[in-house]
Amino acid sequence: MNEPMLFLPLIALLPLAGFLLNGLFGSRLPKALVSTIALLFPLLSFALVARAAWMVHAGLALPVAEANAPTWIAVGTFHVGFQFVLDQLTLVMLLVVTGVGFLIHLYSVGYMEHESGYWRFFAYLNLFLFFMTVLVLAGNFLLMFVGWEGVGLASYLLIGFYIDRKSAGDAGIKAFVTNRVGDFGFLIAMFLLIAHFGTLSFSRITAQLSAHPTLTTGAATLICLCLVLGAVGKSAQIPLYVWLPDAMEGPTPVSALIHAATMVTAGVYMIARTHALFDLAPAALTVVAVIGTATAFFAATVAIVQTDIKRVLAYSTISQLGYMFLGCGVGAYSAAVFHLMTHAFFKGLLFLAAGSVIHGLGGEQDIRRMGGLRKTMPVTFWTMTAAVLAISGFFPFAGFFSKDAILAAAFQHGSTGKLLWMVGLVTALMTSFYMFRLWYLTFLGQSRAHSASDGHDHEHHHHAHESPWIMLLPLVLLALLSVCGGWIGIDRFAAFLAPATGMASAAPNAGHTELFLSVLAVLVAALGWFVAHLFFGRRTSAADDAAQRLAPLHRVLEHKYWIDEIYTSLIIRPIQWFARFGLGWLGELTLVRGSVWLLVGVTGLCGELLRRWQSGNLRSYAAWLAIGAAALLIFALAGTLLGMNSLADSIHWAVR
Amino acid sequence: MDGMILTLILLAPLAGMALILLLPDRDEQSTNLPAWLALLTSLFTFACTLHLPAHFVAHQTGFQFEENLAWINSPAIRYHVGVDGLSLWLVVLVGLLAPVGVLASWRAVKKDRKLFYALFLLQQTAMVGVFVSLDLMLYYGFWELSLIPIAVLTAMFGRNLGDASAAKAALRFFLYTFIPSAPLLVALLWLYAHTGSFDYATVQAAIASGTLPGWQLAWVSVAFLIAFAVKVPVLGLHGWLPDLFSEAPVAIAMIAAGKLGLYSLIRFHVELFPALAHRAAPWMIALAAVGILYGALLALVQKDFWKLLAYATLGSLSFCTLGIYGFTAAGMSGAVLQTLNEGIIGAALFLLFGVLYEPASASKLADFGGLATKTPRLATLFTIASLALIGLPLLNGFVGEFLVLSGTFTGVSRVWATVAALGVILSAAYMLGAIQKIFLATGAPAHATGHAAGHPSATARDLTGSETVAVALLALLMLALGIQPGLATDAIEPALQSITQSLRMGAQSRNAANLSPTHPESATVIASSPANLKGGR
Amino acid sequence: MHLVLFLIFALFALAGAANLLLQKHPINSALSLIVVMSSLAVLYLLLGAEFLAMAQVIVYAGAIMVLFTFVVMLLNEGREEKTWGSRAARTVGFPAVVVLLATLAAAILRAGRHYGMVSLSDGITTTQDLSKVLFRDLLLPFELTSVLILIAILGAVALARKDDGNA
Amino acid sequence: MNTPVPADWYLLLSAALFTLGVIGFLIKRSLITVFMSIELMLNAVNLSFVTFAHEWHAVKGQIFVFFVMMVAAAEAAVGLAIIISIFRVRGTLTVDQIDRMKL
Repeated sequence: MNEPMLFLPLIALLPLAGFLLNGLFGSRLPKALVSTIALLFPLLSFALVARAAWMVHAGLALPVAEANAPTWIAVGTFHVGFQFVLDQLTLVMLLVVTGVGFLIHLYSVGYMEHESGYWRFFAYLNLFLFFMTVLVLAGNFLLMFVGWEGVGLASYLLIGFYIDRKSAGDAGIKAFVTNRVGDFGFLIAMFLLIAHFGTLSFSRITAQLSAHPTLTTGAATLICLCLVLGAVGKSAQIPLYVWLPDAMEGPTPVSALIHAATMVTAGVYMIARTHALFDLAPAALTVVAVIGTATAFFAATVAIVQTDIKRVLAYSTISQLGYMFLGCGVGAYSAAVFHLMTHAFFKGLLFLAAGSVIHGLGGEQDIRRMGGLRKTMPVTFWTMTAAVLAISGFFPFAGFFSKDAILAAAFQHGSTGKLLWMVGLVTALMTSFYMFRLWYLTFLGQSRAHSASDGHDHEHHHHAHESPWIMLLPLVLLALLSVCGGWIGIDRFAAFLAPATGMASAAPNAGHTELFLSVLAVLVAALGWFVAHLFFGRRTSAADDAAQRLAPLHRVLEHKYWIDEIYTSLIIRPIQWFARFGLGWLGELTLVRGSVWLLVGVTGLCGELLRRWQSGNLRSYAAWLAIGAAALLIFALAGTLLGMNSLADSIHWAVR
Repeated sequence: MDGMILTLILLAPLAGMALILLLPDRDEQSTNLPAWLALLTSLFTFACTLHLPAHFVAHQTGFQFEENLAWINSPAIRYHVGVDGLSLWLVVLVGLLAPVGVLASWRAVKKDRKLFYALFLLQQTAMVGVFVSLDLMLYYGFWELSLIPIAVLTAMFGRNLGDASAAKAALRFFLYTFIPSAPLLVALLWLYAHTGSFDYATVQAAIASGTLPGWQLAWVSVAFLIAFAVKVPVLGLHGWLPDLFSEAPVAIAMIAAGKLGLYSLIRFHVELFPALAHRAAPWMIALAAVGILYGALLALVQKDFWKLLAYATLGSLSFCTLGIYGFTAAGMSGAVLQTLNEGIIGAALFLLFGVLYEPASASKLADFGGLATKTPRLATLFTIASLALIGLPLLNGFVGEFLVLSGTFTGVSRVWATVAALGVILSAAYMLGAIQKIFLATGAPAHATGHAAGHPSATARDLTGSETVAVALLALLMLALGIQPGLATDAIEPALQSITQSLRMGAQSRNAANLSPTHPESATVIASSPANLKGGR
Repeated sequence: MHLVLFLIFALFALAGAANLLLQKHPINSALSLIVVMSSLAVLYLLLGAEFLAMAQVIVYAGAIMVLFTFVVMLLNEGREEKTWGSRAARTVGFPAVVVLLATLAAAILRAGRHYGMVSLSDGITTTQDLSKVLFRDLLLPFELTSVLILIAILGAVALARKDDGNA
Repeated sequence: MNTPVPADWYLLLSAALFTLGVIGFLIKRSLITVFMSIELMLNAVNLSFVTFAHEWHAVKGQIFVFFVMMVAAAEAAVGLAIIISIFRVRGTLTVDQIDRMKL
């Protein structure tokens, strides 16, 4: 085959080179060189992706599988290679990952300027890009798992970047371990796939499925549920979402790149990638849809009362990921991926803008102590506004198109679909509300740095300043994308993706219903804005009143339903107690170590008895010697005495 | 050269030992001459072991580099050595670990250096001997010999000599591993009495022929199994492990567990008694799968890093056992690979923990904290080794675990494989927890005052140049084996083919045995049928 | 003649051995041991082992016993003290001795029927015969004994040397 | 006149001497006489060696005795040296008082 020179491995390996250079030598290089390296390699990678996109545009047929992929594991009949495949889905993901990734790298140069461990940060960031590109380029499950675990590692390293903060380390571990729970599901799914297909290659599995669909629904459901567990872990869905809010301990660009734009969407990508399996397992799809909807709703409720700007955004991310799951669950994979893409734009932008705010305020993250930043940070304000409008789903911003596509698909998805759609719509209302709450509290009104109850640190607003251009440039570019990113339209997008994700969602839309739903969605978003305006825009005490009137509810939301505490006391503590007392004391001390001590004790006792025998008195030795000699003699001469012939005979006789 | 290389590998450490013992006593305190000699010897030996893979004919079953000389005529004990794909890399591993061990002891051993390094090299010979012996009695000799330096060195150079717990740990280890060796010897003699030979192939053929009395043979195999299972150790028989890890000198602890027992399980239990191994397999699989969880759970709550390492090791060794007794091609390859991995990762972790432990003799996790900035090289390499241990893809631990688990899942039991896979979650929790407690901020109030003089965090040092090189090489090895496991598995697979072939025979006879459950000994009886005889040999 | 000689020297030997046990002073015991050894030398001669008889006199009765008497005199221990040290020696040792003797005697008497007679006219093993075997077949063990004796000398010197504190 | 003697008489004498040696080991209290008892046992064994050598016309039986003498000489040298050093440390040769291996 005419190998189109796409250099697929290079797309992944370039960031790896950046990681190695910075990781090994970064501590000794000047900052400028570190950032050059860190920017150059992702940029080259992006350039390769863009070139590939251009070639596709020019008519290159997809998918393109790399020929002669090097072998990784080959044992018996099982064979897995480092195989990279480019298809439409991968191309979209790659554009998002490397494009948004590069912008965030650029932004980080400004944001991390004054941090120690500058080189380390960029090395990790490049490492993340490497694993993420491997994840999306992978041609088989195992290679995908490499990226899957790898991004988890990069996420762990970056969350715990501030090594002098215990909370950062805790959050990193929490993220990694929670992800591992998901990875467990992924592993089991892979084993099931090996058992059923004997291969882990996407193309072979798909081919086998289409050739003779022998896979039973039960088996497919089992596999898919395991995969869902993996996706739920990575994409922070119920019940494994708990790590994502804590992950905000990492530097803000990390939150933007990993915990909003790219890594957390890997679960959605994975479901879209394996849709051929999911299509055989409607039950699993229902689970996905229900999980997604529940998560979207649940996270949105929590986001309403959060006061930390990054936590609001974190719960918002969880909620939006729930939408994507909903999209996957109702079979609208392309809509989910579409939302994934637009979400990457506006959520990345939101985080970067939030970072810009935090940066400008010298580290302040509490929105109750912000306000009035519209004038001091105009560029940030306007880009943020674009993002808020986008996420709330106002026409013609990007979020409108993608969210609308998902909700429409849900609406058309049978009777349960209607219910899911309802919940989704309510969630949209809340989304709009909390985003505008954030917007009002941060940018509008008067500065509240002085009115804060404890009144610590009055210095912020004297320093409040707009961020440097290197941070603003990504903001502006992402804002443009947040505005225009959806204009391509779901129909064209779905048509492009169809070879990779199937045509299931691209049902002929009933024009009137579609229009009605769209209008409804915009109205709901507007309602959300309006309510937010009532509560926060006019600086009445309405918000506090409401909070007081609904005190129990407010408390529940404020404490995030005490989910963390419940997990700790119902899962983590019992495990620790079981390990410490059940295993450690009962099993280990009494049985295992006990048996050793018993053995040693018995041996020691025997030794003690024999020691007494060894009195040290020569004459008693002589006596025992004599009796030993007598015994040996009798033994040896028994044969002679009994009439046998030889010593050997008598020994033989004795042994028998 | 090929004919003598194994003998050279066996003799080189002994020669080094002799040289060290001949050194004058008086320079003991001032110079580190014994360590230098030991290092040179072990490097030379390592170079010799590298000759093996370089000239090994891959994809060929049977033993290579064989040497078969008459030694004792009656009883017929021969000096018969050779390696196949199974033992090849283990020999290299022992060769590799010896210089690492010497480096790890460089600063830790301060007195009686001559004795320490002499015994250390003796241990190396014994371990290589275990891997290359093809005569059962010769094997037994090396097996016993390998136990002694561990016990002696632990008792004499242990960490807590003051309260005599080192001596106790040494005694426990010695008794616990030595006592099962007695039935092993009896079993060996029984085999000799019934086959007239100690030669591995002869005995194997005799057992396969099924002419040996059945129930006695079953007991013989049990004697073999227990002796090895203790040495691995398998769950339930691991009582010596935490003690030894806490007390033994680093260089000794890093070689005490795993390799010898696991290799012996494959070679002298599974390959020698295929039919009986089949009967033991369900138990061993259950023990292994539970052992993975058990080790991980206990590692999770340990407060002392040696103990943590001990239970982590128990977990990863259980992976090997699981793979071996799954009898699947993938599982066994994974198990052998995992044995190598455990050796490499364990060595790195032991060396690093040793560096942490040495300045203040502190091993409580809570005593450390915030070392990442102070000891960056240590922290980086420790993180890499930990990630390899918990099975991050592209590092070696993952491939082994994956092969074992997938082999178990697809070929043996989905339930046990799932149970074992749960260990994957927990391993991340305890290793990352350890990293945090040692290297990252702990947030504890003691932290502020803790940097007073004498506090472990204050006295901690970073790796020296040679230590960095050693661990970095190990880390590279982890990466290389993680990306190209074929480096090792290509040689391992043909060796395993012959095993799985004999196992298939065992499976046949087991199935036949299952048909007549009233006669438990019928397994061997049926294995003796002429059809099987022809099929096997 | 043979019978007479045998009886006389056998009696000497037995008496000497008994005296060894009965005497309280070591020097007397040593002297009775010399009697035993000398009698044995005669018995060797009766058995035709002329070289061994000479060696017995020279090495045993001569060199070794001189060493013994020398040490006895050097240490000047005097008479034995009367102690009853070990119960095991009495309760286990003496029955064992009885069993030992009984077994040996029974075995010898039972097998003795097949043995021949010893008379003065039997051939004598000359020193030449002996040395032919010793220096041809057993040269290496013979040479090794010289090493053994050398080591014994060194050992004796090392052990008996007075401790000066820095040895 | 030339009455032959049965070979087993020699053997019986050897057994008797050996037994006396054992008894000596058991009852003598001075280390040095215990040592003499050992020599006595050795001599008793030598006698049976020589007897068997005569009986079976085997020169090697005598050679064995020769080696025993060599070893006995070496043993006597070392043993007596040990006795001397024990006496030096303990000041006594009574076996019942020397029942500790450590000094």
